[in-house]
Amino acid sequence: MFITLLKRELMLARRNWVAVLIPLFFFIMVVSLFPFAVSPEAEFLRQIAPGVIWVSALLATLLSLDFFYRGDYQDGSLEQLLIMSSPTQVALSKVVAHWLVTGLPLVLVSPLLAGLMHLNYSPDGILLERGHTPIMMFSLLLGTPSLCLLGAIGMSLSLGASRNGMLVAVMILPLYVPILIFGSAVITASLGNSGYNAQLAILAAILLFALTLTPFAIGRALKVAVS
Amino acid sequence: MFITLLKRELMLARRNWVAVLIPLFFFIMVVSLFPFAVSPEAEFLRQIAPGVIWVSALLATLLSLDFFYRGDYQDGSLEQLLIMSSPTQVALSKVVAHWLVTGLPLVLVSPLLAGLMHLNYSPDGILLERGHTPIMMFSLLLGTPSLCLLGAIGMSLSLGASRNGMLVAVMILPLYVPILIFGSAVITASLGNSGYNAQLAILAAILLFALTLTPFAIGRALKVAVS
Amino acid sequence: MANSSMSSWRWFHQLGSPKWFYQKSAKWLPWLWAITTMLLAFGLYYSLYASPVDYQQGNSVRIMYIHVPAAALSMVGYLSMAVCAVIGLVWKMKMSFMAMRAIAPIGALFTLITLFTGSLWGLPTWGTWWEWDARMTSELVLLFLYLGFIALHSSFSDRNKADRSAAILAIVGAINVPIIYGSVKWWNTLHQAYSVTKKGAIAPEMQTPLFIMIGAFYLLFAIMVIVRLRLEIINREAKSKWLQAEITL
Amino acid sequence: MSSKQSEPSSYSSSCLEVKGLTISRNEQVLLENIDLSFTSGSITHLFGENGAGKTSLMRALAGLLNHDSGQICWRGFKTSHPEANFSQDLLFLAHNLAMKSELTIAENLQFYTDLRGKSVSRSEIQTVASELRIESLLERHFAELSAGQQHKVSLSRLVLESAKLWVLDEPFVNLDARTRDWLSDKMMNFAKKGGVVIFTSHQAIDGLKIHQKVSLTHKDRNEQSEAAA
Amino acid sequence: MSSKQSEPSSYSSSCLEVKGLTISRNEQVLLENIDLSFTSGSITHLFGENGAGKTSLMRALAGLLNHDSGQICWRGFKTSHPEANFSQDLLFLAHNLAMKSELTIAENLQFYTDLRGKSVSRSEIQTVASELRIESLLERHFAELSAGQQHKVSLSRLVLESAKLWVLDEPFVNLDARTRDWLSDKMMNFAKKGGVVIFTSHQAIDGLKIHQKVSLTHKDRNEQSEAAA
Ligand code: HEM
Ligand SMILES: Nc1ncnc2c1ncn2[C@@H]1O[C@H](COP(=O)(O)OP(=O)(O)OP(=O)(O)O)[C@@H](O)[C@H]1O
Ligand SMILES: Nc1ncnc2c1ncn2[C@@H]1O[C@H](COP(=O)(O)OP(=O)(O)OP(=O)(O)O)[C@@H](O)[C@H]1O
Ligand SMILES: [Mg+2]
Ligand SMILES: [Mg+2]
Repeated sequence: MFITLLKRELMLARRNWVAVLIPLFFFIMVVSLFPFAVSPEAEFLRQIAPGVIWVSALLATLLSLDFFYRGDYQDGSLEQLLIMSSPTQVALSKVVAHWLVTGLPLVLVSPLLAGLMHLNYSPDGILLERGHTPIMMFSLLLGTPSLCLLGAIGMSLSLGASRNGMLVAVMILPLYVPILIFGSAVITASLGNSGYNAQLAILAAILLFALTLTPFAIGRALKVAVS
Repeated sequence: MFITLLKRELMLARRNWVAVLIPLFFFIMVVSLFPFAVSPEAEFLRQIAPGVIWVSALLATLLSLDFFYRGDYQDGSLEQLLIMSSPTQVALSKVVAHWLVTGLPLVLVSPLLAGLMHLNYSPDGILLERGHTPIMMFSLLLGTPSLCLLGAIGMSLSLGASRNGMLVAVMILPLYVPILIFGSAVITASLGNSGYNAQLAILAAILLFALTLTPFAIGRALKVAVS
Repeated sequence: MANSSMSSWRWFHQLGSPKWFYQKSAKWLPWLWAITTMLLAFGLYYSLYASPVDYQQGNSVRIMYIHVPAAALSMVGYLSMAVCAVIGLVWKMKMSFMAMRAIAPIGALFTLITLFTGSLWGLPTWGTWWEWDARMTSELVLLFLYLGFIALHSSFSDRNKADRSAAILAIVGAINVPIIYGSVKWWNTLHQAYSVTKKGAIAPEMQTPLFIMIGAFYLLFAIMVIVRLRLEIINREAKSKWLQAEITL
Repeated sequence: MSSKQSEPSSYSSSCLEVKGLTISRNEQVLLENIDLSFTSGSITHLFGENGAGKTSLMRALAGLLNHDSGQICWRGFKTSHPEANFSQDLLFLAHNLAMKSELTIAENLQFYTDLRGKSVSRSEIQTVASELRIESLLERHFAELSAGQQHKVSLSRLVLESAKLWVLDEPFVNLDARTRDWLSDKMMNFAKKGGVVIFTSHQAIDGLKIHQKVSLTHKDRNEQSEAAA
Repeated sequence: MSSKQSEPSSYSSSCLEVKGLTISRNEQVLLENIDLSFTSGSITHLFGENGAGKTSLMRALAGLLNHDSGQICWRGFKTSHPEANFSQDLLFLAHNLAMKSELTIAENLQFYTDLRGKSVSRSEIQTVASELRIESLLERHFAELSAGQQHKVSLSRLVLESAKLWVLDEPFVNLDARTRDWLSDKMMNFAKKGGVVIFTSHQAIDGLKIHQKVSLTHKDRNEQSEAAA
């Protein structure tokens, strides 16, 4: 059942492959706005890079939620899915698909942005042979699934409410704060050559916590949405 | 005719007053993410403030577009509007309503964010009696209408394309770059105690340019969307 | 024993009845008002005139007597909202949802008061009205949580759906509040150490009025919730006969 | 069919003329070189099996769908020509009911009459609503109605707005028997007064006097075999 | 009505029982204390004027709408009970057709049969499609079909999925005459084999043999006057 559901989500995403690329473009574009808006100076960019990359990843995840939930709600598919299988399974299949289609590509494309933001240079402008890119990717790898899970709750809750995509953002952004803090702290710590294991551990803990608790909540929320 | 259309848009917004507040909340929330993600140090925040405020305002404008266009498209109202009045008028009424309901409130709430981002302090941490808030507001006042106009083109074009709210973002963000550059440059110049009249003039020119050219384009795009 | 559990069960059921609550609360309210006004008047007099001036902060320390109680209530408010949410979802109790809905804006108001008085206080003491201090920041996030809840609840036209959806959000939010607080604290200590130490031992002549004010604020909060809850009942039960009889009386 | 003709005389001059219309969908010709004429006072039933092109034709008439060739004239002017005043005369009801779920029924209806520059009093709205037995719902939000009730709201526009050409796509769907009768009455009355009615329906409507039946046939099958060849 | 009963015998034991069901909408009681029984092999026509509560009742049966009190049992178990296996047995077709516009018709249909854990061959899909005259559209995207064609696709599910209870909300809407006949045949066949059919319709369907008619009446008017009093 779960496999069928997941295959469906992935198939829909493949059909809309442009829609799948869009969060990626969005991620890249938002990050690249900052050199224009703040300052193109390398050292400065390096400092704000962790924050900018994480905030952009977070927004990209949040805004791409719509694609996986709204359509099914509006055309009546969600009803059918919930009648024919269990809410938790529907929830999980959507979260997994969302992460595979949006979260994972974000992680994979992030080295590009690390380059843009001069993340691989030392403060005196020397290209590091072992840059901060891998650890940045790892922080995103641990953090994005939690973003998808929490976001899914907000999305499901807002489905029945209004057509407003930003409602989810407003509900969920406060809940994203811990993930954002520890996620960007990992990179900042790495930039400052200090340890980041504690932060990574917390990110992992948050993920475990979210994985065990949220699918049920998402299922409930979806059920309420169609009622 | 135009008045009837505008009244309708404003009435719909009033009915959805929450939906109207949401872009504002979003604006405030996204700005407040940056201290978490980057650093809460006052001097640092002051430096990134122009960029962060402008990028957030831009995203809030962009994402709130959906509310004014998508619903009318999906429930068939847009068709009726286009049959019964001229596309340009429909376009203008929507843009004006969007700005009144989203753009203007953003400008009005921005002083709060200026406070959060320590924009009214001198580099050595002294509270300025005449801070940079007024000029920041003025830059937003000149810039947001252009954001609404350009955004409306993207939104109308994307209506028929897909259910994807982010498509607009990806189409329009590149067009926003000049506004972003000059908008944030105004504040940065003010922070550095240098002149900002040239930047303001350019913002005004962009606005005039957008005002004369875009409504027609938006109307055409709307017409294509319903066909 | 069996008897007592029976009666508490009955009480629970009565509380679940809008009619019972509406009628009883009309009797409670005058008493509550009386006690609260007295306590508040006494507390304000004590704290604003009779308590000592802080040797460091001068008169601005008096903001504390509003600030701290409001801060306490802002958090209690969110928690009670979540408790109502659980009761509403598990026992399908409409009244509980109404209470949840009633608490939200009041909790948000107390959060705003905390933020506002805090900033007012910050200006003379720290020379800035906003610092990204852990406490203040998590209070800001709490405000956002309240706003999210209110935004969600108000976005539905169907009340039933609004209640159930918002309840889920309240619970998820409540689970996150300690996590947020913890992370903000951790983040803040990591990033900077304050020159201004916030905590000092509080003198007993300051503590007594503070406790009185906290008590008064709790009561005030309760009154506001009851009043809003009554409004909510009027709103929702407008078509029921008992309420029409009640109002025309 | 002796009409009373109490309405303005301009009514009777209205006439929709379609000449050599060709419409494509999906790069396939759907309707080819169609000639039709809808005269004042006539009720036309467009029929044809599913996918024959009824909706497409109607959308083309309303100016929403581009046509490849041919022209559509209203009172002798092209419909896109300002002189034709087509946008004021046309009332097109499609599958999408074009009502806002956030507004009440009354507000929704009011908006459309405002857009026609016609002021409609509250009591007029109430009259239609009570004919349709939705008077108690006027202050409800559109989203809170049943499918048929929503449809009824959309039909109220026929009475409230003074259009001269009705183009109705499946107007009888989802309606209970009483409302179907109401609608056929309105259609016949409107035609009597010189209006032009074009509608589609898959069901036969008892008691509705139809003046013209236009049958559209499915080109798909032929093309399919062509494409396969 | 001599049935061939070639299908699994479990069919015949299927029976949907509704006891004391009360449903509210908008904090108003819509249906109160309803008792209904839908036995195996029966076709039930739910009727009533617009807004009577037909759709609401169906959604409650399908478990989508919460009811205030009462219970709904399938084969003696509550429908929410896993033993009832209700989710596998039920096929509910609503106004929203629940098809993805990005997928082709074939893919859409395939997905639903997959979800039932039933493997359906391409040729089976083709057979239904040709009966419904949409075989040439199987590779088209759902959004590119006419209203009736879309409806037909949704109806194909009836044949492809082996459900035991059909709950169909206005299934005859938008269909041309030929497809209406096809659908009534399918319904009668299904009932003959022991299936349970519940449907709503505002139009009379020629040739469809109905075993039970359930009339719902509108409570709104009474409440309205109460509220006014
Ligand atoms: C907008 C700014 C501020 C916010 C959001 C804020 C928030 C809070 C919160 C949430 C509490 C906790 C109350 C409790 O645990 O019951 C608190 C307590 C307190 N705040 Fe503030 N505060 C702010 C500014 C200030 C300033 C500027 C001062 C003084 C310089 C201050 C002094 C105190 C004191 C003395 C307490 C009681 C400490 C204790 O009992 O542990 N606050 N505040
Ligand atoms: N989403 C909703 N929210 C609140 N009330 C609703 C909603 N949908 C329907 N109602 C109300 O519930 C009642 C029953 O609606 P329902 O859709 O069940 O009617 P129906 O019998 O299917 O009518 P129709 O023949 O028009 O489809 C109506 O009076 C309607 O106003
Ligand atoms: N949006 C679309 N894009 C591409 N092709 C379409 C679209 N809508 C309809 N078509 C095709 O055009 C043809 C005519 O469709 P149309 O909707 O006009 O039919 P119709 O006569 O209204 O049918 P029905 O009785 O089912 O409503 C159909 O064969 C359909 O496949
Ligand atoms: Mg059609
Ligand atoms: Mg119905």
